[in-house]
Amino acid sequence: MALHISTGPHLRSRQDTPSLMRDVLIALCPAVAASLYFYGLKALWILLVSTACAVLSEYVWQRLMKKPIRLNDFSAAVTGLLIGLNMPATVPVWVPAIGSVFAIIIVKQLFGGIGHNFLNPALAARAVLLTSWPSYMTKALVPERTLTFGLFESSVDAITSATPLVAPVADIRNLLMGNIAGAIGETCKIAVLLGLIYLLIRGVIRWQIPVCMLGTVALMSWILGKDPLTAVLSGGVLFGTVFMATDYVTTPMLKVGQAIFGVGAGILVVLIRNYGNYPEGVTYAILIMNIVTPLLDRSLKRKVYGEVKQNG
Amino acid sequence: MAESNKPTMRGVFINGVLNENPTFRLVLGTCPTLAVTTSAINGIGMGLAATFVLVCSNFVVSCVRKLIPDKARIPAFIVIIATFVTIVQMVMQAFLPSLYDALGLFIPLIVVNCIILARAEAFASKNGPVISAVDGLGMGLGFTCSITLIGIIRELIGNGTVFGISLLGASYQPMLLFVLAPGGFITYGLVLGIINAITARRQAKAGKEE
Amino acid sequence: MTIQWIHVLYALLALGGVGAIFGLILDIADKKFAVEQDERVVKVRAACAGANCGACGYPGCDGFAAAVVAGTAPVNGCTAGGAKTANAIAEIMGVTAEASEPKVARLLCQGAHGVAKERYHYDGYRSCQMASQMVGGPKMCSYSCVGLGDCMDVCKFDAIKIENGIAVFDENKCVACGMCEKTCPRHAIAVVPKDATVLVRCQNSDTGRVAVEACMKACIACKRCEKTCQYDAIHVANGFASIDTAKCTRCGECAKVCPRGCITVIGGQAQVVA
Amino acid sequence: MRITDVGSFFLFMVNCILCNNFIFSRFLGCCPFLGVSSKVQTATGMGLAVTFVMGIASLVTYFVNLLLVALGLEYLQTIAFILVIAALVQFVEMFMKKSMPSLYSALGIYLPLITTNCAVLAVTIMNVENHYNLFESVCNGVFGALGFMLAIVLMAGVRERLETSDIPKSFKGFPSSLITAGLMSIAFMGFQGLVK
Amino acid sequence: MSKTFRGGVHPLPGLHQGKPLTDNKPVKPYVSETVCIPLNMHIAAPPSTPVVKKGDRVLMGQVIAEGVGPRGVPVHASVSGTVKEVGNVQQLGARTSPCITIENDFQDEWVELKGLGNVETCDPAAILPAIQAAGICGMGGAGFPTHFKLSVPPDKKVDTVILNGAECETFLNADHRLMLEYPGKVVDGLRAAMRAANVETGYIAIEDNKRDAIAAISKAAAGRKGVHVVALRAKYPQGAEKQIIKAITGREVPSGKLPADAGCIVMNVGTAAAVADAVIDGRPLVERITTVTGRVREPSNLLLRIGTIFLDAIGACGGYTVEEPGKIISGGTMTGIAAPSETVSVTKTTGGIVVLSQKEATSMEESPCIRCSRCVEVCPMHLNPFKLKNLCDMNDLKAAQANHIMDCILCSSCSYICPSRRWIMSSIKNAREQIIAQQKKGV
Repeated sequence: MALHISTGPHLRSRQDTPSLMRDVLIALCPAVAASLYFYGLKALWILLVSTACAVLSEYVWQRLMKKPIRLNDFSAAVTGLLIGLNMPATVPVWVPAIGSVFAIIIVKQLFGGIGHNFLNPALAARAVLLTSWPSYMTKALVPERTLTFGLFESSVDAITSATPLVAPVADIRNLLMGNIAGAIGETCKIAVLLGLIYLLIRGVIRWQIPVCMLGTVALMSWILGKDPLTAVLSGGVLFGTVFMATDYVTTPMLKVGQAIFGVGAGILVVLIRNYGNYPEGVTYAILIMNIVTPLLDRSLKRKVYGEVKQNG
Repeated sequence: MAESNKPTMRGVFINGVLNENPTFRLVLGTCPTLAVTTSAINGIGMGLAATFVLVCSNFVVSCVRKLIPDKARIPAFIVIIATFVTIVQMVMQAFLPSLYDALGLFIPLIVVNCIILARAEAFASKNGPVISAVDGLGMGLGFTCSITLIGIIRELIGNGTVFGISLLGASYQPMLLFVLAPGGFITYGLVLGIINAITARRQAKAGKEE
Repeated sequence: MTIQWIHVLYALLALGGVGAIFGLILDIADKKFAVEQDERVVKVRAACAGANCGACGYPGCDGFAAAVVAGTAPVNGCTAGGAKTANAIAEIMGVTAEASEPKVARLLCQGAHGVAKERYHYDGYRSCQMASQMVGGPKMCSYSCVGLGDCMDVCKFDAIKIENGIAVFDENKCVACGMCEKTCPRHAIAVVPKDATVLVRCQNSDTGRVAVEACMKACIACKRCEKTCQYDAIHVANGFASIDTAKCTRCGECAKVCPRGCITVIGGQAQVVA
Repeated sequence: MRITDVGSFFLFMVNCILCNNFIFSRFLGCCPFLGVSSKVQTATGMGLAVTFVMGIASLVTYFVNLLLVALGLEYLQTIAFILVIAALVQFVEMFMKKSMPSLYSALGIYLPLITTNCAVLAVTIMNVENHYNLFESVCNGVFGALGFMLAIVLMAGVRERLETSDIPKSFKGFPSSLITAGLMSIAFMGFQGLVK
Repeated sequence: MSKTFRGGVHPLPGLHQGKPLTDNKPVKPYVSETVCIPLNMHIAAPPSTPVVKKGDRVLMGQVIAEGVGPRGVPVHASVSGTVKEVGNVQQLGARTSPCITIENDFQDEWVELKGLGNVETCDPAAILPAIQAAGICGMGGAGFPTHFKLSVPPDKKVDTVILNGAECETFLNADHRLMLEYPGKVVDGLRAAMRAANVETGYIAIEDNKRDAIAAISKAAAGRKGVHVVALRAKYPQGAEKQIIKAITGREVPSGKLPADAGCIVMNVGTAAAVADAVIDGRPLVERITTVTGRVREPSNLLLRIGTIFLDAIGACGGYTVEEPGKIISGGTMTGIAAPSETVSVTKTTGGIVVLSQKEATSMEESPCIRCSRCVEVCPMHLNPFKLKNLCDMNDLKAAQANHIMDCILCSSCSYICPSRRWIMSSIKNAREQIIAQQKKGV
């Protein structure tokens, strides 16, 4: 009989990387469901292709590089699904496919795979697609169907094509329900909020980044004379905040750093939205804060228990 | 190293193009490599301009190498290089105005291209004029080939064309990113990485055969 | 087109002026701040193997180069580079290298899986250092190779692999830098002359009874080798035999008589059956 | 773009530092950007040294250019500027060593690298091409250099973090740095259009 | 309002319901046929030297090994019987330990004992020698000689004694049951310690998930001078010395210093009970309460003689419920030491024996760090465990020291919480051992 020996801890917490990623996938389910409801087969096709491409490129790379195959941590699937959900419904499927491959190979695996990428792969891919094929990426489609519950009255007019923010949708109810034009996954705010609540309850993410970021966006918009609630609910702010800005790998380790990250991203979102070339600033705001993250991690220090001031 | 043994013309030339390729091996002159490679033609233009300066400056530096005092070496080299750069600038402006406009600021910046000063320092100031010129030619052509390669890749992906000729058909949707700034960095990085991988594999094979 | 000579004159004057100012500044700078840069440091640095392996004991090749020029490091200190580098550095420094015989690292243990008995199944952080500190180590013999690859991790030359629970060395890749020797928590690795082909591959100090129980190829200090050796080259001390390479003639007789198969002959001059 | 009042000064600054970043959108100064960006500390030193030199170079070349124009010798621009910059760097190094030894030990060691930093020559030529006045020239130099510093420090932060990463062997070093820079410049594209 | 510190994990409810297995099981005594008593159960002093030889008949409580030096503590026979063997046995240390094996004659014949009587009235100067003579060392796990802990150097000002009844480790209930069943002894022990160290304030700190123990101790402590009972939040590592001091007094032990530098002495409740026995009756430490739990048929809290073989203790609990045990841990699952075989002994510091199945015992492979920052959140010392782990893996010991690696208390919270299953604590421990070795070499 050979007993096992190791140092402590002999039993570990139940949360492991695959379970965390699985939770993110579960949190994305409402958004996926909403996208399927609004855009039907088109959305299904986009999501399938983007996820499959991401998983496949991860597998092929790890095979070629003779690295351990880590598909079972679901991280590639999360990236792929996020890319898909960030596409407008009109996009040809090869666009998310290229995005997925770029995200996995260039943004993630070239830097050593999971945990080593310094940019959020899904966002970097979105930015690449946005610069490469702007016409496809900004042509948003109003949902085929509208979502109304008894107490909400739909008042949506058919808008053929518009960028998410330019669209004259002001109605908060329609913003919440997703009866507006935009990327397939990010329009239905209720679905995204459900995901946020799930992630917070499961302890997958901490509140610092979402709260700071949304708060800053609201505050900054208010200062600039815009309606804060509309600012938060329109475009991809909510989706980006919940699923991209909370990515562990590319955000600061300390809670203070996370708060700074949130505030910084919030400011950038509003600046880019209102002054920049792009109608939506979430992608770039988070990417820029991703770049600042290493410096934040480096410069922020906690007081260590019992730390003694060195004299001389 | 070439300069420790007696250098041969052929050896020096090959050395510049392949073994010590300035772009892919020494990773010198990155700025023009990144900036002007949005199209293949720009790459060639830049490369040839640099080659011209390299050959001439190497030749002249080698000729006057015994006249220049050690302390004034580098400033003297810079003056020589800058002179030829100005000549190139003027010639281009006169005969190839469109290319001149495309390359813009980067023509005068050939002066501070590390390759040229490095070759003047490392080779021309220690060798005869003819072989120095050959070294300049090798290095310059190595540089030209490399940046043309990067130019071809970026132009093909980012615009669907090579030397302005459409290759991928009208239905190709060009990936704009590659002709923009990020594309330059990424293409250069990828090509460099792939070349490293190929060289490593070759060396491993050669090692096994030994 | 006529040449406007006045412009040429201006050009000459301007360039000459700038050149003059420049030369003046340089001259002052040179006189006031003579930069003491020893070119030899650069040259020595270029001659090193360049792996930054730290085997020389200095912080990287730069540190070594500086130390060589300062005279605190020997010219043949770059073990990774071998004789070629030593000669090159010696040439720069103007001294001839002391000849160093080619060496290689060898594992003085044969306790692979199935040979050495397992004490427990180690399941934790992959580190020999750690495992060897934990209740006597994963193998019954507390002198054996732990087999978790600390040596493999420090080897800059990719010369060590862990196979079947013990370290296996690639003689061709090994440059005898000795990092593995320093790292091994069990001191089971030795850097020995390449031609020392007859080796006692066990260093256990346990009593014969304990050793036999722990490992099939453990030295039990029976002294048969000592009695067989005609050259007085092998002796038993601290519970195991060791060979004096200076006296050893590599005849392999000791390996033939060893009842435990713990003396090996590299190159197979005398085939040893375990 | 010109500086006419405080507002335009601010926009000018944002434009130089973020929108038209020397590294990420103009590819100027890439050699030191790739070479001296492995540690945040050295990157900061390099950035400060470049800022210093670029500010002074903009100032001095403005007057040199006036002289050249007066003499009708615009074609000597490149030669004259590079000589001035080289002399300036030498002089600054010398001056710093003598009068500010502590600053020298922090920044001085980077000075020799700056002569071949094409950003310095480029900024002086840009000043002339854009017909900047003295104040604009100096601002262009200083803010452009601050943009360079921002880029190199951010890059160094990322590279320090990547030090422990399991990057494929053939991509270690320059290739991964270049791709890092590429990804960073993607993010910096977000700043485009902030100043119109 | 329960007091606590910043950081820490909550492995208590999540971890396979470890505590409920035994928290309501009364302590039952068990005596085995042979005991194998290691002579190095304490730290900070060399192993005690045997004073008996093979074949000797020893009485219960008789000194069988004398302590070495001023910190040394003696070892007593925990059964009466015949000495079978004096020699080295592989226990939980890196090397074999000197041990004395005694065959029990089940007479439980005690040597003559002489106590000091009442803890409140006895001569305070006599308390420390009595504690030393009883062979008491910290029973919480470290095994630091108690008499030495209580002898405060004159240059340090100690004003508080804290009895640690937090028992934050998983699975273990030994201290919990002790406080429930022998609250008087615990309070007496605290008073004895306070008087010995000349301290006015004493706390008994208990986690708020042991309400019954808090009630029992509060009742026993009522009317005793300077004794306070404090409820602490149930959280790991609430029972770590530095964290308990921070939670109760708000003070921090300066880096690299001892609790005494923060004016505190921290003692385990089990130690206090042993102190009470030693002072009142002069009874040496020969038995302790140990929780035997996990994959055993009847998880129980046993009163075991020091030196009981694990196998016997597990047998007393009806044996394994699994065909082959995967891991046998001396202590809880956070910081306990895995035993190489079933034949190691219960020592003065063994608070529990936890048996894990093969499946539970097999560790998952390390996967890359995803920078989830959980380790940073939970670190009770407010370190950057992920960074330390990176530095240790790169073998950059200097940088690790600059990042306070020496302040780590090796509580394993980081490794426990790590979703990538990285061996954070292990690599930190490993690097620290190398640093200590280097420092020794340097000196």
